[in-house]
Amino acid sequence: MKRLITLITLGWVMATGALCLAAEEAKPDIAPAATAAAATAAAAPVDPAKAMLENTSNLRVGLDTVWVLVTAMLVFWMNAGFALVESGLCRAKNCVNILTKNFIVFAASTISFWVLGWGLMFGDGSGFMGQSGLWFLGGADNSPALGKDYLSMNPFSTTEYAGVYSAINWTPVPLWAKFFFQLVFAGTAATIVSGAVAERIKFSSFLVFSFLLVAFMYPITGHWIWGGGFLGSHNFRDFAGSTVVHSVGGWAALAGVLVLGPRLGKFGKDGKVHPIPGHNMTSAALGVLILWLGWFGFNPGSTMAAGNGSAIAHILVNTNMAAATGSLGALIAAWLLLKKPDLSMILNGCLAGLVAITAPCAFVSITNGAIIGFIAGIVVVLAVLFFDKIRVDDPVGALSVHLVNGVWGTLALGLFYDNQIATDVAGLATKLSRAEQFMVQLKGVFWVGLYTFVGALIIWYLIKLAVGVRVTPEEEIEGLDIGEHGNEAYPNFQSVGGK
Amino acid sequence: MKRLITLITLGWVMATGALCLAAEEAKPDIAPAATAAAATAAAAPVDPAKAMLENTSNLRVGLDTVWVLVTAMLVFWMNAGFALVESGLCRAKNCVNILTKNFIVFAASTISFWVLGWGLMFGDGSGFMGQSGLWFLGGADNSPALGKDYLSMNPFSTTEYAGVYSAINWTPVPLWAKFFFQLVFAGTAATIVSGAVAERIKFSSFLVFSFLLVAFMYPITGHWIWGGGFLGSHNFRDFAGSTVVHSVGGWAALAGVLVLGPRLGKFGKDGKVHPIPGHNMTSAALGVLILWLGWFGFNPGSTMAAGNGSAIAHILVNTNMAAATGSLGALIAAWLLLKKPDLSMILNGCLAGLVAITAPCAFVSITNGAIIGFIAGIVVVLAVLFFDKIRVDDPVGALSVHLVNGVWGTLALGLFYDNQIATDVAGLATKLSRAEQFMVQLKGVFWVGLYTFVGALIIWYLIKLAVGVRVTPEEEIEGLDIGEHGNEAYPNFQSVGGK
Amino acid sequence: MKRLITLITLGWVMATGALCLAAEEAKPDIAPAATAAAATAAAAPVDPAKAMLENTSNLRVGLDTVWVLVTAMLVFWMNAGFALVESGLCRAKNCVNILTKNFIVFAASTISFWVLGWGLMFGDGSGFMGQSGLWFLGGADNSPALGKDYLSMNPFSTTEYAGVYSAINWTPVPLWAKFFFQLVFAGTAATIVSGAVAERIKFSSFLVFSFLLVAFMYPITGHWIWGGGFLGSHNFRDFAGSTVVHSVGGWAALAGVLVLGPRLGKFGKDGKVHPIPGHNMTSAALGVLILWLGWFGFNPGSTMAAGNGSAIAHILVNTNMAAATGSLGALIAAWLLLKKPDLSMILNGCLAGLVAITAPCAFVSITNGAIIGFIAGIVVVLAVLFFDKIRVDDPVGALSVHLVNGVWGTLALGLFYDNQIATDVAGLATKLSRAEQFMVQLKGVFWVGLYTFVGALIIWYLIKLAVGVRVTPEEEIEGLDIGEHGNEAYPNFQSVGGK
Amino acid sequence: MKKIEAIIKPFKLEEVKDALGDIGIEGMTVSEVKGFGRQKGHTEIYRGSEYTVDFLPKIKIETVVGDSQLEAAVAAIIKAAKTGKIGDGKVFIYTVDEAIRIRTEEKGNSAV
Amino acid sequence: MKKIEAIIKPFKLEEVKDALGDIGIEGMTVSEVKGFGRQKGHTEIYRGSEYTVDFLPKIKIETVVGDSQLEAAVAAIIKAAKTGKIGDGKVFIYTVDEAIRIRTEEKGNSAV
Amino acid sequence: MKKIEAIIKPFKLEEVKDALGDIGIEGMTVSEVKGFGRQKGHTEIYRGSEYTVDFLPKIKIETVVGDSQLEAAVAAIIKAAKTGKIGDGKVFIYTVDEAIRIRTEEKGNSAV
Ligand SMILES: Nc1ncnc2c1ncn2[C@@H]1O[C@H](COP(=O)(O)OP(=O)(O)O)[C@@H](O)[C@H]1O
Ligand SMILES: Nc1ncnc2c1ncn2[C@@H]1O[C@H](COP(=O)(O)OP(=O)(O)O)[C@@H](O)[C@H]1O
Ligand SMILES: Nc1ncnc2c1ncn2[C@@H]1O[C@H](COP(=O)(O)OP(=O)(O)O)[C@@H](O)[C@H]1O
Repeated sequence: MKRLITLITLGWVMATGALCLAAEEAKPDIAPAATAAAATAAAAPVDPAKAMLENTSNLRVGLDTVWVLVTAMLVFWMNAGFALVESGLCRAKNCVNILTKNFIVFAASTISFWVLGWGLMFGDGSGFMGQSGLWFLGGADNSPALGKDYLSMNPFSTTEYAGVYSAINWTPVPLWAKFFFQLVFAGTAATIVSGAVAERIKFSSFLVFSFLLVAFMYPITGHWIWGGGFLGSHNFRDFAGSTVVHSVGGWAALAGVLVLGPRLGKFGKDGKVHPIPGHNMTSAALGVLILWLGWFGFNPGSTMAAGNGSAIAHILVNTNMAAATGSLGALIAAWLLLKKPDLSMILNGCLAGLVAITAPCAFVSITNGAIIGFIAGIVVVLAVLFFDKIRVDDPVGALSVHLVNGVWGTLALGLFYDNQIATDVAGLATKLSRAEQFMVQLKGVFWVGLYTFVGALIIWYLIKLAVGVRVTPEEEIEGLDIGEHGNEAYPNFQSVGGK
Repeated sequence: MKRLITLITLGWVMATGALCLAAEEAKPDIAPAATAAAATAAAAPVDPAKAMLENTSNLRVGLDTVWVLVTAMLVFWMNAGFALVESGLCRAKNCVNILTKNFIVFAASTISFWVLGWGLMFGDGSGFMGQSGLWFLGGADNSPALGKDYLSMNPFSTTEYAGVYSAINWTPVPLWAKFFFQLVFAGTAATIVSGAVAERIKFSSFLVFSFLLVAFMYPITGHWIWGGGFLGSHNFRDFAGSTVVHSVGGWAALAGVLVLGPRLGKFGKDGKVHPIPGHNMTSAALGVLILWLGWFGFNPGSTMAAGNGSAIAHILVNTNMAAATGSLGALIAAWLLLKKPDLSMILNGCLAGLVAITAPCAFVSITNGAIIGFIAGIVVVLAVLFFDKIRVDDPVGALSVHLVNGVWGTLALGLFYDNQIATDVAGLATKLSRAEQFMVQLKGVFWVGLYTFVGALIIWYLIKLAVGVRVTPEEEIEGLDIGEHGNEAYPNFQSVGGK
Repeated sequence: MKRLITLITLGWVMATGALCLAAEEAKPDIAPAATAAAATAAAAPVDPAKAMLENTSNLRVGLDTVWVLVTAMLVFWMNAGFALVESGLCRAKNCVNILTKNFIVFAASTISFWVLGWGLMFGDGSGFMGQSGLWFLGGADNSPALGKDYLSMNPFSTTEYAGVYSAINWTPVPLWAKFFFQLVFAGTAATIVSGAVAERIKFSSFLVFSFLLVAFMYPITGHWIWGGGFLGSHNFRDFAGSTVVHSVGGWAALAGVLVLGPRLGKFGKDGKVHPIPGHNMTSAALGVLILWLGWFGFNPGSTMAAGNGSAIAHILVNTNMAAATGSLGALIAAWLLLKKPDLSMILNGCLAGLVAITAPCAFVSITNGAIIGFIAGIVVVLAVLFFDKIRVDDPVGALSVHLVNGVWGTLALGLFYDNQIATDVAGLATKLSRAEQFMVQLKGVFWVGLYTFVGALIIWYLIKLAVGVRVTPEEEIEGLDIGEHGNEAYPNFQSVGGK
Repeated sequence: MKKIEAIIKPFKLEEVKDALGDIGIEGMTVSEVKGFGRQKGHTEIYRGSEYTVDFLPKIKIETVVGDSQLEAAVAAIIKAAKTGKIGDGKVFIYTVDEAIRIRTEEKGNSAV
Repeated sequence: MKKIEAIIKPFKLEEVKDALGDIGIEGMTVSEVKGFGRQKGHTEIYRGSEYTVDFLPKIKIETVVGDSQLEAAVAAIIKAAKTGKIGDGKVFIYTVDEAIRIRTEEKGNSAV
Repeated sequence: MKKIEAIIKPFKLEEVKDALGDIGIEGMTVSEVKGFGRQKGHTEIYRGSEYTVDFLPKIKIETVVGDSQLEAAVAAIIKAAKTGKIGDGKVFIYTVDEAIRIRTEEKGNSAV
């Protein structure tokens, strides 16, 4: 044996030597190929001024693309946050199921938003939905060229936008960057549903619903607001998606929860609420910290350009402020109302603040951002108690966080609207008074809520009729991990209780 | 039932169709509003050269702001790292408590640094503390304009700084970007305390201390060094905060630990040390990897500008090098002294290297950075043994990491000071010899340590007198999770031992 | 006691007051030193046009460096992903050991790649290996200056590259930025091995192997492809390392697995496979989400410049698409073949898609990227079954993911090669037909595989002869955590089964 | 005195505890066990290989009672724990020689 | 031979073990159990709803001893485990028919 | 009826279970316990301080059998569990007064 090894070793060393020499001689006379990541033309243009302009334009677009991609990555990272929060706040026996749902939902969203969602949302069309370039981003588009009204976004550019995705022709980045940024938002809406319906939904039914949500429902209401549709064009404002993303996810979740009913054992016959503690508060806390970080992509990234830095800095500070005051608001509310500072409430409070500031972050002052977050933190505690009271079972508080505070944030934009900040930071001033803006926001909340809730209810019912939405009681008691996936999350640990 | 559903479905589909047509006709004649994130003036300026300059200046500021915000996000992310390291190295029964403390401490820091901390630290004032623009960043400030001496930081800018935060007028980013970057540093100092006092401190007392630390103590010593105060102006150097952040947190923690006393059962009557193993090494290891990543924001971000890339690259490589050699140093020390390569020691070694390189990263060569880290890795192992010996109970090694190596790093800046690197990378050359620089560093370490330790001791005692700092022995035995929060971290798992 | 405190407090407050006054008077007459992070010359250059050009060049380099460093950080972050995936898919009793291995391996890689690896890989030399500037990056180098053929990467620069690392003179970033980016790649290759050899390898032997892998083996094959060696110069293409990183890690792992043999109890005498479930699916899922995020650095960052944003956006979308279709491919394959959608297979599917798209991401269309990923997702499921069948025990699926799909991705580049995309996105067109390109790729796969597999086999055998590679059966049964490190990962939880 | 040892389905614990409380038995000790019997375990899949988990989670309740309470206690347990499906569990009865309350050192019936 | 089964407070385990060791008893088996008795559980709150955790963590020590050691062992356990506060636990004694050491197949007193 | 209580090494569980199955015993209850005996625990190190983990993980198997099966069952357990190394464990035998199958309320031998 040892001899064999010695022989092989010798052979290898000799081969190495030989190769070394051979390569020396056959030294490649062509230069190693270049990774010309910059698509700057290799041939020098004739006019140096024009060339300089183009080179600087590339720099501008490069910077804005870096910003958009990095913030999109942060939003992508929120998938990890949702997976941890939702699995942490559920029981160990359903942990694999929730992780799998949250994992696969983004994969599925990627496909459905690519195939159709993007087109419905951003394709030129009616006030109701996109109609051009529907499939696979197949329409004409010369991004990063800018629309006529937005040339100041890249003052070095000399081309003008021509294409079918004109609702998003205000950001000076390439089409694929726009796509990816919007995709991670679409994925977020789908993830929200996962937590509310957890611990009892069939894996396959959830998958089908998520696919449809991202392919049809989310893009249509999204079109109304961000895609050139009737809400956005009538002064409805939602900077980063309190309504477009969060309350849409929340309405879809509410419909699902109603169709599913509560988990076994959650509500006693006597009307008593039996809390079902989450199995892993380390997961939950880490998850919320991930989401807090991810929101620094969600809101500041929604500028979709780095600009001169002042808008993104303002938005980021507003985001952080609301997260902080939301956490403190929930801490205080929980301490006063429930006697002890319950961690899961503080975590929900943080998320509530973040959801609430998402719409108004570019329209209100920092002080008002702090107030909006603080109120959100209190509201979320009350909402959790309220949903328990009306026997709507939402294991992770998704409705209280995303639906209730998605609505609150959208309305808060009206209540605290500041036309100067709307001009400087958002670049989307409406010139309305606060009362007027509030009314516009209210209408938008109403239409989006009605459409999404009813639509989702229909889809859930159809799925229920076709294949069923809920696992059997036996499977629910044993846990979905074994029933749906044949796995256990923590096979080396002794679990407690039969729950 | 089915009929009802059919009806609703039909209604929804028809409404969808109708809306579709209606929207088609009422096609908005106003263009969708623009997100002019860039606050670039919409009206074209008259002078094209000046316009070009301004546009390029916006680009410069935009890039620097992106760098500052992204690195600040990384530092924010360190909150997750600290939460995991500290909870992982404590027992399961105190896990919710530690997570809650580490979570809420950043929320509280956000408020206290916004309300007062920033002003005390960066407001113009005496060599001792800031006095102008104290509250809510309310002072005059025309950032991103630069101070007269720092125009080269943005050669395209034509405005000069005017305002009351002139100590930080060298970075070409907007005020809110400066604030956020400094805030995440302040939050770090407070988080350090959390680990050392873990498993026995009252939640409310910790909260009060943290608030005061970030509102008063941290900003004052911070002012001495970074805010135009007497240490910085007398050649004391601390690039990213070995002293400003880490040893300040460490001194405050030491005071707390002394006031609190050791955990029950940590030291036997016979003088024997009873180790209390941490409950989750997965948490601890992930936490340190998060911190390692976060430090790539901490140190390279402290340039607060991307410049031409060479300074940030140098600093980042130095940071990584010290983390690597710190880990290896502790590995070797533990293997030799303790017979086996204890993971928790390696993790502490990594952090020790990072803390130690924080001050000198922009003043020393890469090779010296590697040496500084390696020594830190050995020092931290000895320090852990030492604190155990003198019966100072620090569950997570916060003193050994942040205090001892914060001091070591600050002194190492002097020992390995390189004037050329100080000029090129830090832009903060002192022209002193290594011996002289070392003496200056020593003095700074002394004043900051004295002030913070005595101040913290007083605050801890006052809190002790007022409301008490330590939970009851019964609560300590049962665990703070139930006592302070009424929660359990892992209710689905069977726990072991009565500890 | 109280009196003492009162006295100290008074003293401290008075001292504070006195310091305040004193500092007021002694107000520093020198301005606070500047952090001139930008190394822009302080003295104004004479020629304003040249100055403008230089300033803009700094901006270009600054942006590209920010991109390279941020993406490198994301790749660094993959260390956390690998640590979690690998420990999560192993048993609790070996968790500390795996975490320690994955942690220390990057520290060791940092040193070995700095000392020698970089020089062997990128130093000018033969087609076989680098020969100049071997040690400690000690060779001449005036980066960020660009090689003659790559001036368009920074059209504002006026200097030309001169130095010994000319294989990497196409990216306009400083040398330390290049080093750090390449270092994190080298570290990845070493980490891959860790998972395959888990639960039975001696800690010290693994450490030695990793050090040698990163110091010698990885850089040499890396040189062949990226360092100016004989494969790259003969049209072999591998954009971000399906071969350079992943299959090299995979071949090294395969050799290790063969030398080690399977874990005790994995294969029954009757030929039956006894699955050994991983202890923590939360870890595993979080780990893969981290890796997915990290890959947004791995592939798009391999441009090593932000350019005008279009290449990085294309590559990023391709990366995400393959991850999504890989996940879905494995989901479908597992559901059909194994009856249930096993989470660990879906996770492997995602990684398989990512590994497979790594080589071709800049050479194929988005649609083809989706196809490549989907196939990878199916392939990985079959590969896992195959390795079990031939009784090769790979606890975490590292061979199926990195080796098999590293090869698949490299070949897929040929099968789906698109010359237009190769020109626009990669800037590395070969003008070959798909069949020709496929043959070139095949040859490259062969040489790299042969060299690395034989070399690794030799090193493993030599280590085996010298100190042994496998722990004792007793230690394997009790767990490596106690045997190798004297630690337990989760001492507060009751573990199940004697496994 | 007798010790009653009941192996039951985990989700029946609350009901059994309440049933015992109703007849005045307020002391018991409970542990998590794994049972093997007629009720078969389930199959799990991991990375393509099936394996059987033979042992099912059960709860073991131990309560020491005076001879006079024995019959009532056993009846209460059986009533509360029965679902009629396989795997409901067993009750075993043992003789206890002595019982002592640590706190007071009381012995015999008054200790339980 | 007798089996002594002691339910004690978890943090007393070390002391009881040492007390048994002192009188020469070096074999025992320990398990984690949950106890229900006069000592009441505590209330936890989760997301606004209170719930009672009835079962408290206890340790069960089982040791089989020769008849001659019985008294000393029981006394040692009681002494070490007593705090005087409610919840201190119980000691139960059973008769063992036979004991066998697996390794040597020794039986009876020499097996324990 | 007798209860056999066997304390064994954890990795022997499968073999013992199979051995009992081979002689027709298909009911048993298993729990995770910690054992203390002649086999010594190991030393762990944490942050520089050594400490001994005295208690070793063991498995407790309880099976109640008819008197006629007792001998065969004990022999089967001993055969399967023996490694000959210290720490192999113990078998204890107790008398069971009564056994009841909850599902059917069958009693005695037919219940086990
Ligand atoms: N002979 C036995 N000795 C000890 N425990 C037993 C015995 N037989 C059954 N058990 C326990 O009772 C549980 C239920 O028994 P099983 O045979 O599955 O159902 P059933 O009693 O309804 O026929 C088993 O899981 C096991 O824990
Ligand atoms: N009748 C019983 N049978 C079995 N275990 C009992 C019984 N009574 C008490 N125990 C156990 O003893 C523990 C202590 O009993 P408890 O009534 O709380 O305190 P005390 O014995 O001091 O009055 C309980 O938690 C339970 O585990
Ligand atoms: N007297 C006893 N009572 C109860 N359990 C015992 C007794 N003696 C030993 N055991 C159990 O048996 C296990 C093995 O005993 P040990 O003395 O280590 O080995 P061996 O029986 O081979 O001499 C112990 O870990 C313990 O769980």
